[in-house]
Amino acid sequence: MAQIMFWEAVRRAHDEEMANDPMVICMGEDIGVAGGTYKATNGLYAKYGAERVIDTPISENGFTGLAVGASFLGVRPIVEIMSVNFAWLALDQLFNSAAKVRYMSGGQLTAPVVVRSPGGTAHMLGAQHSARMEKVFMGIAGLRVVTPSNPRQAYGLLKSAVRCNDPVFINEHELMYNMKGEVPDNEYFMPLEGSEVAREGRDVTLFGYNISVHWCMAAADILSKQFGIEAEVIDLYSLAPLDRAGIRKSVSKTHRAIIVEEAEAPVGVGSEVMAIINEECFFELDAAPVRVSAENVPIPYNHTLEKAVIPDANDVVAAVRKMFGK
Amino acid sequence: MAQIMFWEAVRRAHDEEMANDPMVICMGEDIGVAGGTYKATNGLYAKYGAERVIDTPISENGFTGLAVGASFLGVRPIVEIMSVNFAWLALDQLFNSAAKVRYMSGGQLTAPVVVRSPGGTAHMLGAQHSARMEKVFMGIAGLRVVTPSNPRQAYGLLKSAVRCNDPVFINEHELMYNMKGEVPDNEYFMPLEGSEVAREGRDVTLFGYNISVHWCMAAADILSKQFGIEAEVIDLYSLAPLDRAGIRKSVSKTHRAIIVEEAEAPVGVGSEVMAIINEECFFELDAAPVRVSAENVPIPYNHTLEKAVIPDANDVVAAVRKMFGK
Amino acid sequence: MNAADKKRLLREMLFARRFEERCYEAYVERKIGGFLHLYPGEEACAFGVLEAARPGHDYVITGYRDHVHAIKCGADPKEVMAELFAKETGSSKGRGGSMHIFDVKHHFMGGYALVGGPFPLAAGMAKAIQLKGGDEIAICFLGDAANNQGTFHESLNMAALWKLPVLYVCENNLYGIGTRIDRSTAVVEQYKRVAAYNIPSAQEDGQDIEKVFKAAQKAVKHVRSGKGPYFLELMTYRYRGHSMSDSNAYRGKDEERMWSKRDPIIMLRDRLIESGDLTKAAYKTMDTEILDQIENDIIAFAESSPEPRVEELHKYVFAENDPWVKGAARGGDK
Amino acid sequence: MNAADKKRLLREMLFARRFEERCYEAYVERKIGGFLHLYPGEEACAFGVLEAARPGHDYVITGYRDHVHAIKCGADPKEVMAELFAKETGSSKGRGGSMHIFDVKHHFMGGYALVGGPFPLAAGMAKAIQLKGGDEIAICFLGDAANNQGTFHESLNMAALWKLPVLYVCENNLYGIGTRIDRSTAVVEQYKRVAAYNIPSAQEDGQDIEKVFKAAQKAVKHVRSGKGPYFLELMTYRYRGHSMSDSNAYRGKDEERMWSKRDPIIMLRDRLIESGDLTKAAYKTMDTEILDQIENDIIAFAESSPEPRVEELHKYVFAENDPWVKGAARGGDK
Ligand SMILES: Cc1ncc(C[n+]2csc(CCOP(=O)(O)OP(=O)(O)O)c2C)c(N)n1
Ligand SMILES: Cc1ncc(C[n+]2csc(CCOP(=O)(O)OP(=O)(O)O)c2C)c(N)n1
Ligand SMILES: [Mg+2]
Ligand SMILES: [Mg+2]
Repeated sequence: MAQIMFWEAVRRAHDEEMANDPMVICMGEDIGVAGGTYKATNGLYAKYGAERVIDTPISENGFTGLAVGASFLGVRPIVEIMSVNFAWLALDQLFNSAAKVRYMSGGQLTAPVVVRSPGGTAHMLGAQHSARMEKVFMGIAGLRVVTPSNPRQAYGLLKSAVRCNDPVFINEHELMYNMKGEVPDNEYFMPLEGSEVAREGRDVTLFGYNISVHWCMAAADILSKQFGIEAEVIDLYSLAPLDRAGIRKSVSKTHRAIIVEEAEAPVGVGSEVMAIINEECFFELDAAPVRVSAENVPIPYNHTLEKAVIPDANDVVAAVRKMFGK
Repeated sequence: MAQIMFWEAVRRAHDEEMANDPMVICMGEDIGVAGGTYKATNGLYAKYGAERVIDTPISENGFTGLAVGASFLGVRPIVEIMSVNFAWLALDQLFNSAAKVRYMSGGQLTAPVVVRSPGGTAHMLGAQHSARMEKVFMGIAGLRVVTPSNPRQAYGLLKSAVRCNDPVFINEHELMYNMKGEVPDNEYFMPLEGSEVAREGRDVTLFGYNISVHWCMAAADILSKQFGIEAEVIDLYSLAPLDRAGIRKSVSKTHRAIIVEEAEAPVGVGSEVMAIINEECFFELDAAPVRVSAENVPIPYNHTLEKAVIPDANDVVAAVRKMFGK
Repeated sequence: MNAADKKRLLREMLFARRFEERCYEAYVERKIGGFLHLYPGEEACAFGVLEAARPGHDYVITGYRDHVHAIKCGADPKEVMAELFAKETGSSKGRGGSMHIFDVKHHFMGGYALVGGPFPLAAGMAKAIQLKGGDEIAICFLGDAANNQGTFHESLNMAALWKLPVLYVCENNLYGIGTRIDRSTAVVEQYKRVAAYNIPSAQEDGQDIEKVFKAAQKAVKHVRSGKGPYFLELMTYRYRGHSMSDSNAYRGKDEERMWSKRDPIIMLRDRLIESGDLTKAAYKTMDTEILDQIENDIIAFAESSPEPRVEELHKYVFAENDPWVKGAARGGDK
Repeated sequence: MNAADKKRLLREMLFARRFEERCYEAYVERKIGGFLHLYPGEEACAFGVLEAARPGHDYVITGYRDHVHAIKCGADPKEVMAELFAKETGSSKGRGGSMHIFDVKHHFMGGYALVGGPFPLAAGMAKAIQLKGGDEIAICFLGDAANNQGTFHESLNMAALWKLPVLYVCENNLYGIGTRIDRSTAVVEQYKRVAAYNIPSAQEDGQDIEKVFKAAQKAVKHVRSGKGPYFLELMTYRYRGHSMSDSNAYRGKDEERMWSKRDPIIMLRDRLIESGDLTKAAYKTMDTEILDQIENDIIAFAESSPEPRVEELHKYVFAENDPWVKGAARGGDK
């Protein structure tokens, strides 16, 4: 198994799927000649040509809709939205067209389109470039939402998403493209639904996804070493649908749950996982479940403020300590 | 106090605010000459003229942004988005511009714009005309979201929204415009934050908002008469921010909570209220809180299916009975 | 277009007219629900254009006013009516309704309810055709008011930029619901707007099917030959309100009368009678046959068909048993 | 424009150039964070247009490449730099950053980071002006690639329809990040696209401030006289990458060299020297003064200013103590 960077894993999945099927294309702003802002399509323009690696105008709703229309005829477009903040402009085509067409056509038409985009708050990008939109995507019937936390998932999920017959949104993260991790040398597909146990533990479950898995892992380390608390970390890489069975299983074991999300709390992953816990295993709980979320403000430019908005491993540790009265 | 229809209440609020302040204008598709799809602006074109009652092109993001820009200079636009489904197209300007501009300008610029729109599933309008988007609006820092359940609230909230210096989204309902209710004869402003006790009870709290308040009230009636269960009904007319104190107070009294929402469950009002209950008064609970939500499917045209998707009073009764084992 | 073609088209248009009128009645009888947008007055647009194209082969997409386009593409009118009646036998299995007729086997790729939504979808289908190297074209019918939507601008730019084989047909009936075109649109001549994308275009009388056919032939030829998109504006009029809830209060009776004199069906009928290719009696018979067919065949089918089963409520949300969704991870290093 | 004006403008442009160059350094030193988009090469656009308008009075709005526009409107460069340094004394109190400079008291209505976002906002400000009856105009600066966004189409249509007093200035620097205009846009001459809205327009050399000034005078006069919107396309070039992370790898060195020969500052300087209104020595002094001012005055201020306080994190989300938000319901029947 090779250690590669997150962007390399995404690039490799693109490359393999494009080599495998001439109907796989990719499109987005500056993904062709320039190779993509985060290099996820680097070199593909030279390899597959302008017909299949398409630099688009700045027309997010338009090119997303164009990809959806192409997918009606069996093309498998991978759309990159340069930053998730621009996806606000494309929700019409993604939700109204892609997510609904199978249902409203009585199963005749499907939109096997993949849209991937870096979400999350990076570094001092300000209010209009720091949205965390996963919660918006995961509330829409007919759309799958996955969010890889490491290069292996990024590779394996994109591979499956391209082949799946449903529209899939892949929520990546600007701060994670240079993160290294092991990716199988052989071709590898990850199931689009499910969750992964990132670390086993018995005392409390930390639920994370995407970047917050890393905060959870760091926190679990500190908790084990400094406080003798063994935290289980569940990686909710599929946000729609969420893995109810996986959530139930872990909470039934640890009896305590903390959900860690990068986004502001209202109607987010945290509240949804909490609701699922309440529905699935309320009487297993030994403590009130807790959300560790961002402050509910537009993201400030100033980095001190920005850091105060977004949670980190210390916030997770503090939440667990509070729960245990330690 | 006069009994008037919901649309008349909205119309009256428009009329009074436009008479009071020449900077109040309204705009939207077919709101002028035609008086609005649901008559919310009926007669205003004749009274205030084309400069202030503006029929717009079909350009949702454009005219929403135009209203936001006008609000920068002290104009107080009331934008009607004919159906909330079209608001997907306008989220960019509503969220990226209106909701964030105060923060990112360090308080220099504000966007006192009101956007009102009928959300909800009406009658056989199909997947693209039946969205319930309240959960999308309420996750955005900087935007207020209110949702009236009766003509008095519709009137009093719109009046306050027009004068408030923050952007406000008002979520109305297509099926409620002809609903009658008492509205004060004198001018009346409702606070934009808070909740109302629609019915007092001691055994269980039913949380509703907008149309689901009526399902809760009908259910409470049945529960009282047929099962001797006294349900308290809380009307969460403010969705952003939600009234944490009001939620805590009621649950601390009844120790049981059911949240009734018209939308599909994932990341919705139900999950958020459940999270708040977990955070505010977990140990007051005698039973796991329950969500009564729509099925997680695009809305089908066929009415039998449609009814199967959207909850009603019977579903609320069934959920309460299950909770009480009756 | 020879006389036989014209007679066939007359019959098709008359059928469409009667079909839509019967929908109106069924709506009043509450057999049809939701929003219902009817096509009477505009028939020459769909029939003229699609006659010049290859319906069933070319990919067609439109808005919510979609029954007639579907039928001309090859959709079984029984299934279309059953869809309106919300039945399992409907084109979209009762899930779509009037605004969402689909008949993918005849390449009718759907009616969509968001104004402006089909613009990029059509460009996308054209991109797929181009990629696959087929000789189909994509045809997108939409209204005049839809052209103010941002998707129009974005899609036409991309279509021109990449020379996509897509024909945009603007059915200009002068209104978007109750708003007259000059009250919403700075440049009312729609075919002039597309110069902004360097897309060739034409404006034509949308009430005269022969003229529409000719203009469409030229347009289709352009697009099919690989020269890129084309924009055809057809001047037309809808007789009824925008949808069933609209009374047309916003437009003058004079205007309505003027347009009713230019009825596409009457005009073609009279021409055929004048040329001796049709008798009044034959026309009458044709009409009776159509009315019978609609009643005995189509309505009867729709009425007697079963509703979808509630147990199948969750069908069609996602692909069934998609191998990439569940099950163990595949592949990877051993 | 007399010699004194020209000399003042030369100084202003040179100041802007040095200011931006110093930003570059500060970014490398990690004093400035986030995305940083610089203006060198394009100075004649902002200065030429705003010189012909009434900065501080007219309402100006633009994208993320916004420092220079703010300064020409009257923003204190110290506050702009402090904003970039993320300080409480910054124009936007350290909350906005480079892409979100605001100086509302000078009617600089902000920099926005979503491409195409300011189009409708500018039309809205113009609507407000029209409603209030003021003699201000709204001026919207945006790039060439932004014109492919749907908001362009929607906003220009409304602006034309309602004759709004808004001037759209297209700073056409031939690229949207790394994509050359002809690879994203079917009609590359932007001033021609607006015929689709019946908006008068012109294209002008954006490197020659005298030409820009003249063209802008005409444009401003048109808009201010109540005749509706105007669209001015200025052909220009950015010397640096799109933002700090861009190396310009996608464009040829020849092209870069060609444009650097048409530098707006050098061209004006040489003209003034030629006409005897400026000496080389005076220019040098001017430059030294500017560099001193930037270092001793501006950077020093930004460096020494305090950061925002974390306790004030929630300030500016909502209006403070707005009477309509909390408290008992008011009014109603007693
Ligand atoms: C995005 C969106 N905005 C608004 C509407 C409401 N609406 C439905 S049809 C229509 C008018 C469309 O007019 P036009 O494009 O001319 O088509 P016509 O109905 O005349 O055939 C409007 C405003 C909608 N369905 N979708
Ligand atoms: C809605 C949106 N899409 C994409 C981007 C990313 N982006 C930022 S600037 C830019 C290019 C804009 O080019 P142009 O309008 O010509 O302005 P210039 O930078 O050349 O001044 C792009 C694609 C964005 N900020 N917003
Ligand atoms: Mg029309
Ligand atoms: Mg540019």
